[in-house]
Amino acid sequence: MANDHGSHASPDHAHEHPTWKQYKWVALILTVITAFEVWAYYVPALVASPFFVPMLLIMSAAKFVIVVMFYMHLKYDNRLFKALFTGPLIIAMATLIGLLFLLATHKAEGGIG
Amino acid sequence: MTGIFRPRQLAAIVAAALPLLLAACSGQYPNSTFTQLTDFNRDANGLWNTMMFWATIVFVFVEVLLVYVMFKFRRRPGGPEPVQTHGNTKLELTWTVLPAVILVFIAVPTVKSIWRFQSGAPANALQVDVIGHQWWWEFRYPEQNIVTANELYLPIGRPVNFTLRSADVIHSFWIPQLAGKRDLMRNRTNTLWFTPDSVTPQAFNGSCNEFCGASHANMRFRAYTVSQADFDSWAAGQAANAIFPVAPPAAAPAGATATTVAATTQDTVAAAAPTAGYAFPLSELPPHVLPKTPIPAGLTIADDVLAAGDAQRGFQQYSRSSCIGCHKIRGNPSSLGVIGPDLTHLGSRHTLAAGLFPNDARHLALWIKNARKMKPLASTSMPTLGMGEIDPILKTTVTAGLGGLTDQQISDIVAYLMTLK
Amino acid sequence: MATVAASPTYTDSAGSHRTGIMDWLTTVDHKKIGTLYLHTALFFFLVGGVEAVIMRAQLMGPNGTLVSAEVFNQLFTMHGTTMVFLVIMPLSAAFFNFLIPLQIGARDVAFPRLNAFSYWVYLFGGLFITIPIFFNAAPDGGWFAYTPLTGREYSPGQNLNFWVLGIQILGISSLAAAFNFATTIINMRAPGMTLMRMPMFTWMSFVVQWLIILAFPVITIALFFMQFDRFFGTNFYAVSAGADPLLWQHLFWIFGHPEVYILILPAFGLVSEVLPTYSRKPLFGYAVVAYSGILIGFLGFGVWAHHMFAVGMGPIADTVFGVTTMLIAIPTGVKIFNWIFTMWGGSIRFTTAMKFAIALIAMFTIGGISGITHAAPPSDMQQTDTYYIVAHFHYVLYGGAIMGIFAGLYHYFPKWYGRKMDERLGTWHFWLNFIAFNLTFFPMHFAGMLGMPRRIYTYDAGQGWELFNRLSSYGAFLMAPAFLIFLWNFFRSKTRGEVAGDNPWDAATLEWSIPSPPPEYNFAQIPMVTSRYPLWDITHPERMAGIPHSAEGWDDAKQRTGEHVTSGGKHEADVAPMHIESERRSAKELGIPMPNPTIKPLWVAAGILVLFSSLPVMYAGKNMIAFAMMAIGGSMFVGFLYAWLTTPMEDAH
Amino acid sequence: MAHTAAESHAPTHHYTTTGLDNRKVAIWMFIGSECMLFASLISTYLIYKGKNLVGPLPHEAWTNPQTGQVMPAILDIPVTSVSTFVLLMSSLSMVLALAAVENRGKPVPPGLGGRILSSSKLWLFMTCLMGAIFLGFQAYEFTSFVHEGLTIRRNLFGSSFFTLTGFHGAHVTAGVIWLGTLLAIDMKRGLQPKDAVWVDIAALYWHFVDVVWIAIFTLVYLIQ
Ligand code: HEA
Ligand code: HEA
Ligand code: HEC
Ligand code: CUA
Ligand SMILES: [Cu+2]
Repeated sequence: MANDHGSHASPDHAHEHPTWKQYKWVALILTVITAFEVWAYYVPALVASPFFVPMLLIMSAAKFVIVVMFYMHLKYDNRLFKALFTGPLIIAMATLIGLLFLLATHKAEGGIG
Repeated sequence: MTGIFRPRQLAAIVAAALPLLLAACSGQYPNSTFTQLTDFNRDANGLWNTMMFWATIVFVFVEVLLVYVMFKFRRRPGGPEPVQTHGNTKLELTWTVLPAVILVFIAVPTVKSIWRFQSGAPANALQVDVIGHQWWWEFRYPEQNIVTANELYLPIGRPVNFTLRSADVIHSFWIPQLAGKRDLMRNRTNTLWFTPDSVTPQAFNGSCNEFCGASHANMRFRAYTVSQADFDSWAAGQAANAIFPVAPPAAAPAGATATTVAATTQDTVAAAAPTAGYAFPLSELPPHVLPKTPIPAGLTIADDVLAAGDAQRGFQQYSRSSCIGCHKIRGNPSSLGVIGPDLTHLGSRHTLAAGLFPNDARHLALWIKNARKMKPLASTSMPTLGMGEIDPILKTTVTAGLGGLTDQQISDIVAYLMTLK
Repeated sequence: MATVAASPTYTDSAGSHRTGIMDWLTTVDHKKIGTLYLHTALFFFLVGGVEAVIMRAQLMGPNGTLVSAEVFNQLFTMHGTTMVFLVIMPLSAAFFNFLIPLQIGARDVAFPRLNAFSYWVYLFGGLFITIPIFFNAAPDGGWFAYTPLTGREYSPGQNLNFWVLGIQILGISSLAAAFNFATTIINMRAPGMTLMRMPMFTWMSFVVQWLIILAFPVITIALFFMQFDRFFGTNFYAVSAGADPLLWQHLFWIFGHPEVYILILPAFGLVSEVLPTYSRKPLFGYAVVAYSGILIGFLGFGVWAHHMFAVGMGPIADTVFGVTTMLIAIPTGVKIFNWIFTMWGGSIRFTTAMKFAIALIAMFTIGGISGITHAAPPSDMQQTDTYYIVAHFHYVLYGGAIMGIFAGLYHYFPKWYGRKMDERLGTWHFWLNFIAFNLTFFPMHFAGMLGMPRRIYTYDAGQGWELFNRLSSYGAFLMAPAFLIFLWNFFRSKTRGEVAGDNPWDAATLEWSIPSPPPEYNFAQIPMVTSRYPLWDITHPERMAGIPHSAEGWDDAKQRTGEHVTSGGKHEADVAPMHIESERRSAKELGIPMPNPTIKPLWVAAGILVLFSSLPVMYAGKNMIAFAMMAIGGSMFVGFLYAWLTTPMEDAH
Repeated sequence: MAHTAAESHAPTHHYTTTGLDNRKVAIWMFIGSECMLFASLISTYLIYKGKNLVGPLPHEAWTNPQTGQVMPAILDIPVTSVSTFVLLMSSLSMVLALAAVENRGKPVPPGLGGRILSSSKLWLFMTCLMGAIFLGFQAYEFTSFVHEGLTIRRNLFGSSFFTLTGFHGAHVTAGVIWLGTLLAIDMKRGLQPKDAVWVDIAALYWHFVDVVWIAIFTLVYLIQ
């Protein structure tokens, strides 16, 4: 089965982690994306456009993936870990989206007439 | 081996159960959901029958197979070592696909039925607003300008659309013989509609089906299906203000003011006849609609005191008691409360306190005397008012200082309330 | 080779364990922790059962006056909560603990002390939520505690505080245990025990751990919201501030529906062990049974709103949730038919365990089918919140989970205690239980469809429900003797049952290859597995001809344990090809390092209990005492946790 | 064979099926579980956004009908951007700390840069420090909101905002304590490559807390 044939080296040196060279580039990319996000927030034309929300979502997803892949070493580590993380993540996102649809119809009224 | 006969007995139970189900449609089971009285229930029953058809096949197949296997393959002394099978792809595919096919036969009518009853009520539907309260029902007919409680009148043949809301926690509105249930809650407005098109003038029980606190079991109501003409008469009666004392029809227009009322003398009362609209005849109520809840032990009122109740005195007593802070009687200018049920036409109702008791003088008197003993209530609802009674929530004894009423005063109020037809 | 070697006497096995009270308080042995779970859960079963019997006595006739509305509401709330969280889940946990390491050929779970911690948290949480009923202050909002009824505005008493905090405590226990068992199954399997060779019970347990890992965080958050609302005045469920009354319902059922599969899958796993053993055949369609378990678990996350068909979600949601719910019939049906075909062509021995397993197939099918009838929203609108639903879930919970667990208990008792339970008493228990069960719950189908709502403490005469209620009540009264027979049999057999031997049922999996009860280290040498039925490879090689065998995974194992084999010199090889171990030696003799007993997990759990108990005190207005309790509980928690983490688990050796 | 303070059986002497460390398998499952936890919190926040009966509100100005007072939109994007940046950078120092522990015993690269990069104490300290700075910003944010009238009881936004960000803050706090403990051990006896799993799981937790903030920053602060 899938999980059985992971890397069999001992965990102490299971994988060659990237080094400072890579880490600093990752940090730089993260900084740039964040700066761009905040900048976009202050451009009224952008905020008003229909692309604003998808754009922000994509950028934050990109940051998310970068951190997980490089800083959490998911790119280099055992396949098992990828499964342990992405499975739950998918269920969590599906649940979140489902909830947003289901609960969108509620109207806060306070009391009743 | 004894083990083999078990599911057979079960099959026998099920076989015996089917006729029971049929019998369930008869009068022996007055709250049965298996009726054909509305479009909703015909639809739901059609679906149920479809499902039962397949369910019976699946059930019989599984249980018979199980019994057969148990009988056929039980261990026999000296029997051969069983053939070792590990699986059979064709068989396994079969019992994956067949249930899937059965489910299609169930799912298609299900989906049709969902859309049929959830795409808005017919335009000509009668509009009824239902508001759930802990633990009673408020019914409003906005077109007819009616506010009433715990008893519904529905014209036969016309679709009725309920708008469902709640004043507090979640409740659920259900008349099993007419339709499925829908929840009532705050910050969300629900609807439910059906047409009582295959029904004679009849009385039904309804109940609350979402657990809503201490008296959830006691949150019942009644529904009457009546002819359009009777409905109109009832509606006209309910829409009118309460008239007290009841004056000759020509003399007093609806809505006499307090001063005129106070000035009226005893003989006008005697001369008056109540002008009420149609009410479902008490004599035609089937037994299951008449409440049989026993009166709690230790709660009494003497017959002679009760008989001596005087409506005039009662009117005045009522109008200066705490009642007016919670109850509304249109036509009685001091009675403006909105917390409790509208009492304007209390006398036209057949039941009391959300279907818990028959609406007669004794029950009414005991209710006023110690409502919290008659029905488990919250500290925010109808208080215990009889002098000397112990409030089951506050554990205090009611005194005059706390607004306590003597049996005589209560009897007077009862006499007054009974005139509100 | 073919027969099991003479079994050791019982005294011998008992002698190797210390049995004093401190031993139980400090144990980190998964088998003993399993035993603790088992006994505690049986105790709570009695509590939940007595609550049910009182309810049935109240409902025996119309307008019953045995208990008041307030008491009745506490009874059904606590009955449901107890049975779900304090009985079935812990009974399953008892089996997870006892069986998983034995079935996969491990010496312990991945985190033995965390395991002890889970148990103590469960015990404290269980007591926390149960004790108030003796003071007429038990939770009374139903087992799913719908808001806004359960908010401070409508339930100002302490009652609901015990529920919201108690379930939160129990959640900690379940989550800690789930991480532990999932890690154990992923990482502690013997060489050659690939996933597709795991015993089916371990498979189903694995799915259950995932359901817990993914479903419990949701209820944790939902409960935090409720706690914040009740204790700190937030507005999550406060309708007067505009909150949505459905938020709680959705969050609860996102947890609640996977929860019902958490309850049933371990029982499915147990009968998947029982049926092949007593049919002398391997499980039919092993792979499909495993995959269908995964599929049930996965689909279970997409159907939650079928508990909410009456709330008016609109036609789209009703359609989606109705249809996805129906889909679950497919993988479940696959299991049912695979079980029946496991028996097909077999040589069936009707032991008590087998009777219960077969009863599960028969009874669960009824519950499953009624489940399908409420998967259709228009039909469910007539059924929801009536006794028809009560019938459904008792058929799946009692007829499924409880029957399966009884099957497992009779089956594994010899392994657990070295002796068999009495079969004659077992037969009595089974029949009485079976008849009483059907008598109790079958009539509820009728009561429900004939209009009887659930959760009512009283109903009026003449509604057409009297007969069914009377039958149900008689049935419930009959369940009590059935259960008492079981308890008598259980406790008597521990010391007086027939001595069982290693493998009394001629079963096929690893746990039966070692002495009964197992020594503390389980396996003197870790068996190297070549197939799905390793023990039958030895005892019935002729049965095993048709299935694949391989030495997959052996090389790694040898390589990775090799260091140990040679370093000490005096040790035997740590791993060895599949073999039967009938000899019982001490861990010391064998040079197997065992984790030290420790009381720290218990104290950490106690710290949690004190922390949570401070909140009701605060609610009562005694702030100073509450803060003191928080300080004490907090420092107990942190202090003992540090002490635990900085103490090595094993002695240096 | 002496053991370090290991909860699990050390992999060097006990066989694990996958060859991976038990603790690492467990922490990844824990993170999976946390995904569901934060999904529930975030969905609640998003559902209640725009459903408030009273202000203050995150992105819109609001007039109090009673006092006639106009309240500005309450979120302070510049300040939060800075704290977001700090938290992001803490992830960098975290990976450097882990790398330093893993490479201990190997020859240190020449030069000051090499020495700095191989100091696990420095990077653990930096990570803790940045975590603490983030918490400081959050404390500042919370108090200023309370001054502007937004409490956890005020409205749906207040309840869901403080709970969501508060839960995240609690996670950061736990992380700072955890890393602080590792730092203390490092100072006392020096973390060795065999201890790297401890640092590794702490790091995974820390990064996860960071990615959650990435999501929160966008969903709560930037999207209006
Ligand atoms: C062990 C627990 C357990 C299990 C396994 C199930 C299994 C199922 N449940 Fe049940 N359920 C509960 C426990 C469980 N349930 C509880 C506790 C409640 C009530 C909670 C409360 O309100 O208090 C509840 C309530 C409940 C509801 C809400 C009812 C309401 O409140 O209105 C619904 C609605 O869809 C439902 C459906 C189902 C379905 C479709 C299955 C399916 O998984 C069943 C599948 C099995 C079969 C169908 C039988 C075998 C299959 C075959 C032989 C193949 C062929 C079959 C067909 C083609 C039909 N359940
Ligand atoms: C695993 C779960 C489980 C189990 C095993 C049971 C077992 C039983 N349940 Fe359970 N039940 C639930 C789960 C379960 N229930 C849930 C989740 C609810 C919903 C709660 C809610 O609505 O919130 C519920 C609700 C519920 C109701 C509906 C209450 C209502 O809506 O008003 C009823 C009514 O009859 C009932 C009855 C029974 C009975 C008679 C048993 C019997 O099987 C019990 C058998 C009893 C025993 C085996 C022990 C008996 C032993 C003794 C009595 C010893 C005697 C001792 C001395 C004399 C000292 N249950
Ligand atoms: C604090 C509020 C309050 C006061 C004061 C109060 N009531 Fe009520 N009353 C209620 C509520 C609430 C109900 C509904 C209780 C229920 O059925 O659950 C009720 C129910 C009733 C009913 C039954 C109505 C029906 O449709 O079944 C009657 C009659 C009644 N009250 C009369 C009185 C009289 C007479 C008084 C004064 C002497 C009085 N009430 C004082 C709150 C109040
Ligand atoms: Cu209202 Cu139950
Ligand atoms: Cu469900």
